[in-house]
Amino acid sequence: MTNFGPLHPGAAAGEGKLARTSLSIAQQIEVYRLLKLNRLVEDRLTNLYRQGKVVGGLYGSRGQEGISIGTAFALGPDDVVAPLIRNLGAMLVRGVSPREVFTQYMARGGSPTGGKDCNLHFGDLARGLVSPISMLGALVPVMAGVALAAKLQKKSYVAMTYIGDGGTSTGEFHEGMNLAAVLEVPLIVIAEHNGYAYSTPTSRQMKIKDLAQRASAYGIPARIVDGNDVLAVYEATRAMIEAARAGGGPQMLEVKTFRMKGHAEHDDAGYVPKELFEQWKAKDPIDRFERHLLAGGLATREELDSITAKVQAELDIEVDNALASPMPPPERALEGVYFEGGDA
Amino acid sequence: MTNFGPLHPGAAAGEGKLARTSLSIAQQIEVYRLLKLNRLVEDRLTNLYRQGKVVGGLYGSRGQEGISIGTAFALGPDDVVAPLIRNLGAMLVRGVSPREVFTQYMARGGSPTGGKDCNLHFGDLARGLVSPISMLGALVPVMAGVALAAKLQKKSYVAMTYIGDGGTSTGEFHEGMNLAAVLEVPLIVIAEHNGYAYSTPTSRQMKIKDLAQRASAYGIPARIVDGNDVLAVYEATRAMIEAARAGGGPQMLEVKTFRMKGHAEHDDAGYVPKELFEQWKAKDPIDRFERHLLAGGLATREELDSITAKVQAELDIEVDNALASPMPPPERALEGVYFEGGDA
Amino acid sequence: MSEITFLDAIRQAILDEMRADPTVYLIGEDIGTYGGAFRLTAGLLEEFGRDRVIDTPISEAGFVGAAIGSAMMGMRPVVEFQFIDFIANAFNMIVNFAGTNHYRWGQKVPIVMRGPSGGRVSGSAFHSLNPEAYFNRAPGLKIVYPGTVEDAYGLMRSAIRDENPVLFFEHKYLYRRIKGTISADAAPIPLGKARIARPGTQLSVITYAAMLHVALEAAEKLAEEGIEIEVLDLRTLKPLDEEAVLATARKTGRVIVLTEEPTTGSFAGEVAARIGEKAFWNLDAPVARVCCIDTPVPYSPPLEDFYLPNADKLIARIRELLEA
Amino acid sequence: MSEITFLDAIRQAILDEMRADPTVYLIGEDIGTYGGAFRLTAGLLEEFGRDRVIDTPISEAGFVGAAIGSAMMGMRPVVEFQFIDFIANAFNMIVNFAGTNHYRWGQKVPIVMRGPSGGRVSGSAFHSLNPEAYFNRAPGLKIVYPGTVEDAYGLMRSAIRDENPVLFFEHKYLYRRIKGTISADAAPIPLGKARIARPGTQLSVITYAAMLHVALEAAEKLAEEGIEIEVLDLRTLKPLDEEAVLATARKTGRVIVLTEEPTTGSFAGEVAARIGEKAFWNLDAPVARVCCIDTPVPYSPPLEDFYLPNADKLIARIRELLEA
Ligand SMILES: Cc1ncc(C[n+]2csc(CCOP(=O)(O)OP(=O)(O)O)c2C)c(N)n1
Ligand SMILES: Cc1ncc(C[n+]2csc(CCOP(=O)(O)OP(=O)(O)O)c2C)c(N)n1
Ligand SMILES: [Mg+2]
Ligand SMILES: [Mg+2]
Repeated sequence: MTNFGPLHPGAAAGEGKLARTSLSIAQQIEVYRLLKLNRLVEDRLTNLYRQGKVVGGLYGSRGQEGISIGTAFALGPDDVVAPLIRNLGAMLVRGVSPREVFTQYMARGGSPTGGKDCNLHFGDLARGLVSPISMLGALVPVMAGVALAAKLQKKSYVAMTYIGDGGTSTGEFHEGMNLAAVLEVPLIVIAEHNGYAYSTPTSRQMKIKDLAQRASAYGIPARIVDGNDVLAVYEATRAMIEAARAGGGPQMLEVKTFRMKGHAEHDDAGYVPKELFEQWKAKDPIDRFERHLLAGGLATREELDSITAKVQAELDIEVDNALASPMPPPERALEGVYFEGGDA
Repeated sequence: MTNFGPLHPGAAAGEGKLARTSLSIAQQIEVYRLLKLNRLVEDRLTNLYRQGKVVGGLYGSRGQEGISIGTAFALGPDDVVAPLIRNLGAMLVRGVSPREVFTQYMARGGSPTGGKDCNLHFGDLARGLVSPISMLGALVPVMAGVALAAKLQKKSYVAMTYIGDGGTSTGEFHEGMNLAAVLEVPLIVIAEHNGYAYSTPTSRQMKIKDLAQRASAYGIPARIVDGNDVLAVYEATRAMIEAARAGGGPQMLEVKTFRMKGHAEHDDAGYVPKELFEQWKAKDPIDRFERHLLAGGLATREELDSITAKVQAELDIEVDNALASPMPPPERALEGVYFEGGDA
Repeated sequence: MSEITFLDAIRQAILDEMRADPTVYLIGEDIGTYGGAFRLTAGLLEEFGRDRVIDTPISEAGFVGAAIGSAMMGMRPVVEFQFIDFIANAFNMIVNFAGTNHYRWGQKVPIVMRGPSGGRVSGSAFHSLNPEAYFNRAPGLKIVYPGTVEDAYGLMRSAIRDENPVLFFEHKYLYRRIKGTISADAAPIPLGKARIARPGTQLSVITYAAMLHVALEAAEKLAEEGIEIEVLDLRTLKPLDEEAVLATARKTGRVIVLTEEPTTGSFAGEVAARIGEKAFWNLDAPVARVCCIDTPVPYSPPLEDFYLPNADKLIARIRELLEA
Repeated sequence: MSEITFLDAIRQAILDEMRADPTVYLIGEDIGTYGGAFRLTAGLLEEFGRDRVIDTPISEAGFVGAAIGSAMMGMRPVVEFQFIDFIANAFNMIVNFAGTNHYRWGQKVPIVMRGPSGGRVSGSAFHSLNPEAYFNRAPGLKIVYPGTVEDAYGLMRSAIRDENPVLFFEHKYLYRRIKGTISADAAPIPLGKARIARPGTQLSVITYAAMLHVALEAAEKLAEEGIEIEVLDLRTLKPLDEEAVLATARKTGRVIVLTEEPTTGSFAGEVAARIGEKAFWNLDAPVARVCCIDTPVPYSPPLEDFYLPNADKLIARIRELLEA
């Protein structure tokens, strides 16, 4: 039932040549832009955080951008995805603008939630985005339900969500995975194995080496890929989405990666052996993809630099816009507990 | 890590010769007495239920007695076990008297809970018995905690509990199993695969064939045995208890069996194909054990009959005693919400 | 029109909504093949098939979560808890996910969560729960708790049509003990509206569900002595029909809130607190709570009788307040 | 003696109990290596080792259950929820297992469940919870919610020594904002006893935790006008110190219950209902609740400020009641 392979060669190492891809050059260039956008938006947020402009905590995905981008890039327009707090990239792929992100993190009135909720806690079904709650694991049953709706409505969209190594220990993950398997719904679960749950190494969260082993308890097909190879992630996700769309039921993809910062900006990750950071720095997904593009002659240095420059220019504007935007009116706190409208 | 075998030959079939055993003849005779006691107590309860003497529902274990008896018989005096509602046999092995069971089911004042709780919902740590709550799955983390205490206290007792096929789909089962694995505590979980969760066949509860596959998600060693072979159950449990006691961490034993009645006395099990009942009747654990004793010349027909007669005589008395015993005084309802005593 | 039971009325309401709206579906344990532990969904699998009557594994958080996800995509799930006590296992999903979703990001979650609740059936601590107070504090939820056959029918239809997460509690003691008739053209009954079950002038008993019948029984008896008790049936507990609550309090000046739950932390406390704050100047006596004792639900009949309110206990308290 | 923070006081109490009693151990997420999200358990792993400071996987029901099991076997676990909001995932274990165990079969479960609670830190809906009302209804539990450094220390020591399941909430806004001194011979403070934080004659504000400081601030301001407010700090919410509650109500005849939670279904409602029933004849004005609005906790500061009670809102209500 469960099939852990074929393991992409890079899976263990997370280095070397990237996977073969079906993406056109133009698409790969777009992937590059998204990767850069993901990282640079987070760099801006880090600056804003240090300037005390971010309200509350700041959570980043440095080193894991290839996962958010590669997985979401494989989705179709009608598919629905529920990103976690480290999946900014998935939101960017679905068309979330930097302004939305900056205003959310700065609690502005013009943010997607109007200041009601924080950071990446927002969604928009028009763009196929579901918002998380903080309780880890909860999105798995909920997205199984999104997938169930597709099945009941006889529509072809699939549901996708993410779970960290830590999150796979929650009861809701278990109930959601098992239910999705029994109901045979088109759910794709991306399990990000990044070595830590806050300060807790995977070894203290579970006695198994691969998150994919969790899937065997449900009879859900699982595969493992190098999470720092955006192309491998994309191809594996695409295959799973196709399988799910074709009626193959839920699929689980384990991506091996590493969290290159602390749990959040306030956490200096002193508990992480320095060597690990060095080892994984060499596997940076963006650097590797850049090398792939240049080595393959898919893009020139100049082209890539101009992409980055464009992104930076956009972010200059969006940061200023966000900073200039007002806080919400206090009375808004009263609005929206119930849906008051008529049948909608 | 997970090791599903060696599968006892009888495991699939649940028929034929019983497993070799390390039990003495005297012990095997005692096992026989307990098996009979288990079944006959339940027969008496069924009669009492039909006479309207049982307060609330009645849950039986017909066809599964070999599991409760075989597993609990392998426990040491200091070990702690948490039976579920179908594990009357385990309680009898731990010294629970028929009178305790009858008074519980009839809500009498002299019952172990004094009328506060129902059926087999009672415990007594002096006899190494923990009471369940109705919510399935809850006992797994709790018994993991009992096992954790043994580890922290550097004592050699182990903890054992049961879970049905249905119960393995609960989040609490998952959290408890994973935590037990990570903390490497001496917990033995007996997974009773009896084909149904109430009216729901295993096929609609999970997409896996063996409950043992659940264990692979935790890196917990698992084995499968024929649950209708009391000796196989005993030997497998004993081995797992030894492994756990020796520091081998949690163990899971899947026992293949079949629920020979409805979910409870009120349920006629109309949803169960008649053939299944016939097939499994031939595998009745008590009949098989009886054949084993007689064929092996371990006991004579007369000896076995006199054991049964003794049990019946005891039950005649205990049923009458229970029927004659009073209901609790109403004001008792106020007592015991908190432990009021001093440091105990 | 023939008489039907409280249980039949709920089934009928679900049936009528399923026939009227293809997005309505049922999900829960043993609701299909078996028709539910109380046979409330009997026959529905046969009419609507497995896509609309879904038997699930034992995973309350799992299927409540799935119901939430499907509701966001345009479905109208009706979730059954085999016994409402098991709602505890879905607490996070209900309170944190369903309850806050619309407030946090504007996405509605039309879902009904229903199941057999309440005691007086020797169900002991885990098959007798009245969960209203556990959920009343959670913003974004609605709570419905009918006490008559007509309300069970009309309120269930409204609950299914509501755009918000609705907890619909069904007192199992009433399932087959009360009967009524539902006219072919019976309309949905709006959520959020209490009902004067019996008009009176001297004292108001505010209650709902099974206790409604205890209140009516007491009022009946006292009427023989010429004591006129008003009985207000809340029907919807959240949002509370404060207007109706304050109106009856102001009218009689004496109020007892009668509920089947431990007194401490009870839903009755919320009702009493509102009256005490907003109708204070109209009160001629303290607002009293007649609830259960502060213990888990005990099993043995003498203990459970002691635990539960009944007409005699209520009458005794009424007399005290009338003398006040 | 040097001043220590509210957070330090809790750590000190745990440390003192761990040194005094080898059966006391800690279990939760990131409490060992990391010392806890708020560093409350920093240094304890180093002193007591991994057997007594246990880092767990993310499984609240799992480790609460394990704590319960170990407590039955003679251990005294102190469970940390990284944020108290995650207690929702252990609701069944706490309410149904820990809460009912002693009543059902006589087996005590001495366990403390603690964690950072409360808002005013822009934590939004899932990092700002005040869960007291969700658990007040559950028989068998105790609930402690300190508001001063001294109480945090003394009540935590008593909570760990208590033979029953105790929920110990720590308002994170106070963690590093208030200071105090703990004498070397500081004794445990008994659970179940409220404390008059400020004596007064004209109106009583009954409160606890962070709101205690809002009440004292308001009382301070009003004192300048010669208005004497009594402030009662409940400290233990369950079992409630009814005697102290009724005493202050009878003394001043005017009461406001001030809590940081939505008004509907609030713990404040329980307190108000008891006063309204048992001190009615001593009241000169309605018992008022000053709580939050009935919404999830909003994130943006202007919204959260609107959501939360504060001294000005309290003073406004006090004036209304004094004019009554
Ligand atoms: C049910 C629950 N318990 C605790 C937390 C607190 N918490 C937030 S993130 C986190 C670690 C998550 O680790 P992992 O799932 O591996 O995701 P990662 O941060 O590595 O991306 C924890 C414990 C939570 N959000 N939900
Ligand atoms: C959390 C929870 N949900 C629902 C139930 C209701 N219930 C009681 S027994 C049962 C079926 C259990 O099946 P299984 O675990 O296979 O045990 P078996 O009855 O076959 O021994 C169900 C659904 C419950 N007890 N707990
Ligand atoms: Mg991780
Ligand atoms: Mg079963």
